[in-house]
Amino acid sequence: MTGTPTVATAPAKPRPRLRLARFRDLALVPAIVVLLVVGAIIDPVFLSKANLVNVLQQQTELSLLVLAEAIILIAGKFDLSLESTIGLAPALALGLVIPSASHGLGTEWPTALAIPLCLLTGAVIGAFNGLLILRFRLSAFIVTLGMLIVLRGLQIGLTGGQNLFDIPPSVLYLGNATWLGLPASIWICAILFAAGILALSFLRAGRAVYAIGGNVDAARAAGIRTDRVVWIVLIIGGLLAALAGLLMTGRLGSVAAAQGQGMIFTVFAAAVIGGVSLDGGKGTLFGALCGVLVLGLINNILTLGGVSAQWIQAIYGAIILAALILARLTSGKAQD
Amino acid sequence: MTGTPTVATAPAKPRPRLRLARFRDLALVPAIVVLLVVGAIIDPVFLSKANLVNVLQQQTELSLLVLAEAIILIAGKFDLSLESTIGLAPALALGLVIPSASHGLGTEWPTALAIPLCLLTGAVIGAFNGLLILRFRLSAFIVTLGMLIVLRGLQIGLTGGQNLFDIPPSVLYLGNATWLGLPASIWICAILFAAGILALSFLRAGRAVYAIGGNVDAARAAGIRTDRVVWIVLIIGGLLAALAGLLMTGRLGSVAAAQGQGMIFTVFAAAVIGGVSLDGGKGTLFGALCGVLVLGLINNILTLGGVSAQWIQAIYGAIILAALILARLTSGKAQD
Amino acid sequence: DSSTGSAAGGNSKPPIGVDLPRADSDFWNSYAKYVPQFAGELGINMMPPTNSQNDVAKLVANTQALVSQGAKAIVMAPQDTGAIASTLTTLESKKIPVVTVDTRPDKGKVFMVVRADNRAYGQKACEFLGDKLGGKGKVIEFQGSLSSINGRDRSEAFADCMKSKFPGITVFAEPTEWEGAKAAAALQTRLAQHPDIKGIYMQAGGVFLAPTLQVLKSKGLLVPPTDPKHIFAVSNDGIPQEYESIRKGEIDATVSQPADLYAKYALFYAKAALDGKTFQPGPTDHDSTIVDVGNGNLEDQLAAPLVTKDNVDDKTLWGNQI
Amino acid sequence: MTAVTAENITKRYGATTALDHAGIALTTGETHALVGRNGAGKSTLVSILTGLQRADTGVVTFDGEPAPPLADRDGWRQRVACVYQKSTIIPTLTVGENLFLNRQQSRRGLIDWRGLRRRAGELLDRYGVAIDPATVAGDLTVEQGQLVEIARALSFGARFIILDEPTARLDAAAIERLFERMRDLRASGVTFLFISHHLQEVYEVCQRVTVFRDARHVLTAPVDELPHDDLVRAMTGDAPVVASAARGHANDGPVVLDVRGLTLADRYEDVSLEVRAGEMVGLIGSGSSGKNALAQTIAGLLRADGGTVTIAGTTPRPGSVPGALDAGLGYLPQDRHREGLVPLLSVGENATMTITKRLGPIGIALPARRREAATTMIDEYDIRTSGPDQPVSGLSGGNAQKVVLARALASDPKALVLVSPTAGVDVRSKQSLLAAVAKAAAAGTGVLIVSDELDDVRDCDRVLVMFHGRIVQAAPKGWDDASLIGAVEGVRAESSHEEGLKE
Ligand SMILES: Nc1ncnc2c1ncn2[C@@H]1O[C@H](COP(=O)(O)OP(=O)(O)OP(=O)(O)O)[C@@H](O)[C@H]1O
Ligand SMILES: Nc1ncnc2c1ncn2[C@@H]1O[C@H](COP(=O)(O)OP(=O)(O)OP(=O)(O)O)[C@@H](O)[C@H]1O
Ligand SMILES: [Mg+2]
Ligand SMILES: [Mg+2]
Repeated sequence: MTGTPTVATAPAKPRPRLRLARFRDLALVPAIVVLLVVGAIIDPVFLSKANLVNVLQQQTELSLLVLAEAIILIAGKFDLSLESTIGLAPALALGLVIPSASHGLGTEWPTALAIPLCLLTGAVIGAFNGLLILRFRLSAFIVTLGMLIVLRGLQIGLTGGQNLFDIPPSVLYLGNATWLGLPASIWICAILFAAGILALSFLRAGRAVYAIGGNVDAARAAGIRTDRVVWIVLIIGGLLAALAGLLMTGRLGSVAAAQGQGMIFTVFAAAVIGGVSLDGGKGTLFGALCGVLVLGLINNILTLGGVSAQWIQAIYGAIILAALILARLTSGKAQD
Repeated sequence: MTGTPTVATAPAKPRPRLRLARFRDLALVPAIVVLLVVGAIIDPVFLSKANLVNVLQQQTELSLLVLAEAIILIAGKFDLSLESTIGLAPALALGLVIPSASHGLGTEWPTALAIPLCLLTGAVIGAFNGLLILRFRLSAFIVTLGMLIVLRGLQIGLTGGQNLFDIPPSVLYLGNATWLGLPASIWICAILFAAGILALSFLRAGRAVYAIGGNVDAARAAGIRTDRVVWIVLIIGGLLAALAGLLMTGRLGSVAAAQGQGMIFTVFAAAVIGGVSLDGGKGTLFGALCGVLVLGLINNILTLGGVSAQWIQAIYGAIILAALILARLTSGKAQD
Repeated sequence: DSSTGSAAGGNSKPPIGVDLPRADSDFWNSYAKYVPQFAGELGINMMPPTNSQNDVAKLVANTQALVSQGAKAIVMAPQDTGAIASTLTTLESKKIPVVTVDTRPDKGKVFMVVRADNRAYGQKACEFLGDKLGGKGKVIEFQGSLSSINGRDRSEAFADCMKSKFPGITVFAEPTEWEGAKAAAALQTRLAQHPDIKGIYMQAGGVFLAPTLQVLKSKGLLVPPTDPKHIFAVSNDGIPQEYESIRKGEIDATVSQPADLYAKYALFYAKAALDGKTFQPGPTDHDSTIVDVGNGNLEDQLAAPLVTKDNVDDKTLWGNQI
Repeated sequence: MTAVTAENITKRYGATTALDHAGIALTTGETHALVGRNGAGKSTLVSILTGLQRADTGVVTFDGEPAPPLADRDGWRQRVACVYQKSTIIPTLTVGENLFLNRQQSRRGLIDWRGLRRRAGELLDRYGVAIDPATVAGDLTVEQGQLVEIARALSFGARFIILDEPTARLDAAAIERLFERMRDLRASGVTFLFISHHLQEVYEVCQRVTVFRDARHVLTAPVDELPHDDLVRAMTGDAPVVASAARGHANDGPVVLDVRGLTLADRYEDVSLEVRAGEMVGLIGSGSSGKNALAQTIAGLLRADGGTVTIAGTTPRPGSVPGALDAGLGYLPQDRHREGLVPLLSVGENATMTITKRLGPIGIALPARRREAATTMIDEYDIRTSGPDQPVSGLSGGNAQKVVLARALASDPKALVLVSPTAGVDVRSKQSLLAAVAKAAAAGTGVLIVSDELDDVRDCDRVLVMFHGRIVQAAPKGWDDASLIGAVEGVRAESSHEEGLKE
């Protein structure tokens, strides 16, 4: 009862709406709880720290792609080529630094350049996508579909289809190190998601992303440099995919010629289950993160439960489809 | 600015617009001619009847998927699951008729049922997609993405991942027969495309598809039963994919567990190169057919030209991307 | 005969077409390197090879293109064995002999199948692990894709052998679709669930080796065979990286799939077919056996040696030659 | 004698009650007006009367018989034709096909395209619409599209026609032609339901008027018995505000908006104008006169081919919206839905979109400060909303327009450009919007109001007239309507061109 009536402001506007919006963010939390319970019933090992850390670590690369895709989707665009960037960026960077004998390109640049080169490659891919989408006014779906094929082809061309094995320790580090008892990659994802959530909520540029996705003409008329923001978002997307590629390379100890292949479907499923709309302007990064966790837990439970190899894909697909339908029913709005 | 200020009336628009629209349909014809010339220069074999028939025959299944996808896109929807239907529909139908020894399901229904069962499966898949999209108001992209995974999983589950190769001759017939000196599958595609072009141009139901894709509310106000039309379009899509599956089964002599995998990217590329818009309401089936031919010719020329295996995918992707950009530049309108 | 044939390179010898199955695996890339080398040695007029990128539809298209360009014999390695039945029928009707490498067609006539016995791979891996584990304990197996015949053969043989010879061993068979990331995730999960896993069978070293080593390293399990914590690992392929790991004691064995012999004998039989030679079941002059596999098809089952620390430095292994 | 009745209609959208036991009854052969403030439920009633939506309760009858079932679209279309508020033209199809959508003439099952084009041509001729039926509808101007819709609605031969705000985007001549047609049809016994926010139109063509307020029926009366002020009172529930903010005559302030020799090919040519601090200038013109393109150029949305725009002494980089805003421009775009609002974002966020720099340091926009700024605006402009966190998509048209205006004024602009500020806004909101603008002018902002409605520019010190891309007349305060309308329509354009311009 500290009600000290000071300056009379607007008739006390209540805040429940905001709360509701926040609740919608939490829509997947019950699903995660249910999965935790189901997992614990199926196998007590499930709730062990080691297993849960494994689940998180296995989802780190996916979660970075989902982070990238979610921001791009919120800005009202599309990027399918992320799944090729995650392979090409580390492959190209390594090719430039490792010796020819290990399937390098023969340049043998200093090893210290590998990580910067990888990130640079991601950024350049994002910028090139942006160029085609924004300058030529091409559909983002189509541009990035074409890039998906080209980049995968480039990787095969550059490496001759070889897996790259001879990875310098500096490149392996991020995917392997342990910081404060947890894998470094988990920390990195957590920090990047936290930064993303804060940026999209509290930065002018972050709110501009929502405005552009919601109505690009209105955003332009309100003085937002829409093309520049979208371009930056696409570049960040490429950067995050390259970083995911680094983590994956470190975790798996090599760059597979098919690294990332087929991942983009899962990326979209996670983002959409997490409440990000394909129409732009809607959804949160926290929701997208929940989507990633849900998929990771389902995968882990199916493995622990020892589902037959023959049916695992059908069951996994059916669970995803059911989750999508539930996400639709709980959000209560038509999706198209 | 005619400078004769009389009473302002709407400026009479002349008729060249219509002609232009018709020309736009033919936009890819020059590209096809160029490809024919390039092919003839690279290898004289290229222009032989045998080679050209091969090119056409190899594109038949793709062209049926593109036919299906183009109609669905014109209606303003999306179907990614076609690439799984092309495998599951024949696999399920054959599983029901062939003996367990040949990896059948053990039902051993009469062989004559195989083709009807295959087409029925396709139609049921289309209808189920329609149910989720229209009744639950889910995004078509998301529903069919989920279905893509589920259907592929079902096929692996039902067949245990085996290729089915003990195919009854009735099922092999369509993919193998020769009618009037040309493979039957080419005739079938030609007839279906002709029927589709006529239906979309001269039938009320066909025009309704354009109207729905252009502005669904307006179409509904005009008395078009939009949901029913979209549903039928999705069912036809499933049917065509199942038929494509039959042709592929006949041509290749078996049902591969991965039949169709990865095709959907090519389907979209062909449709979009052919001028079909992802936003609905725009594009023609003739254009889509040209898109298929362009891709088929490029593939054939790259093979005949002996492009190195290492780089073929990158080159193919780059050509597709270039074609998409050219399609954008010649149509002169922004795509998104 | 077809007058459209434009024989490659103006060579008077009948041209032989080769289709490579994929460009994204170390094993097949080595194969691709050996093919032109042996073509030179055998004096064969080889056309520029096509590549079907692991897609049977492309394989069919490539075959048709090779035929229109005048190929008189064809070497192919269909990764998807059911789907070439019609193609084989067509080629047979055109009297073009076919040699398939690595896989045996489910249906259709070929001149010769050049292949190592994939069932034997699974068998050898099983026996090695069974011995090392003394017939009891837990083993994890990274299966290839269920839709690949080689993956299936290895899985079935491994499972049959374990069941009949080492019933005391529990096998966790993990579906991976040949994806390293899936294998790593499955290994992590299983190790958390069953810390007493003592054996690993990887069906393809090219994709599974590095992820497996990474996971073992992060769990502190990458220790020499003398250490009781050591997990016995058998791989499959015979690429140089596997030999490196065997030398370091990180893994214990691999089955060398003979990329060089695949290339050599595929071309050898293609040439023989054009020369009108025929073959009978029985032992050959190169340490292998030709067997009749039904349908009137013959299969030359090349030796696929198990490589362990003892013979890892053998210079004749293809993995030691590149 | 009753042609159409709707009784006791209730319709809810989630928490919103769009119609609450409302009803209407039309006599055969009358033209009946339906008026009410934004969000009163007019368009909802239209969708129920045309069978597009099912009412939660209530019945609709035509000529005493119950309405056909919802699935029987043809049954509905024989009874009622409608020009909806939202365009129902399909942009990707030709005009001819739009006219005969889903009832294309066919011969032996196939559509007879030549016949269809011919009939479409005849139909357009009959209603005096000079458009080639082969034109793709997406290439039509807004007004041409609306004419096509009207022609199509009339072509069904239904005896009951609904027009939902048909005049909102037509120019005066086109409106006059439309009314002429309506009178002719009424003479032949057709019944009209006419919806408009222009009350003088109600008096011009209607016999009776029904007023809705807050989803309920308020009254139905013959227009002769209901003076203008009483009608406004019925709509708003209280007395109309007449007085506008007192404003001194300001002709001596510094020039805050200076447009010199601006040219953009095919849109406008060699346009020059000045607006001084505290001055209100009107710029009117009919559809396609180029006024809109001019406003967009000033705002930086378009880049001119030649000429300069100077705002409060600085010349921002051409084609840069942020540049124009930084120089001190406030801009209210023409179409609030298309260019004004981001529907999913909150009222607060939409209202502060141009002033995010003030909401926190180093690129941060603090939610608390945003809410505070938005709450101030909500109070100042009397925006009806549940609070700054409500999504702007939940506001009615007039309130949504106030949000856009509040945003344009939020940055305390030196110069303010408003385009069609009152389009589709009800009479009461119109007054408060214009009052807010006048207040800003009184505080020293130079205002340029770009519109095709004379009512919008009544308070202006000067009015410029644009025709075919040029400014053809400048009228000081005290102009007479007739001569301005004449200039807008291009009559006397030649003679007034030179003498009219002030600068
Ligand atoms: N599809 C819908 N979903 C939710 N609410 C709606 C929908 N359509 C209309 N409404 C709400 O119903 C109420 C009545 O809207 P309606 O369109 O009938 O008003 P109107 O009188 O036509 O207003 P205007 O003069 O602005 O056209 C408004 O509060 C509106 O926000
Ligand atoms: N995007 C565009 N591209 C080319 N020409 C256009 C475009 N938009 C409008 N026009 C044409 O430019 C001229 C001026 O249009 P503008 O929109 O400025 O006029 P307006 O007076 O605002 O008309 P309206 O009231 O119909 O919007 C017209 O002839 C119009 O048809
Ligand atoms: Mg309305
Ligand atoms: Mg205008």
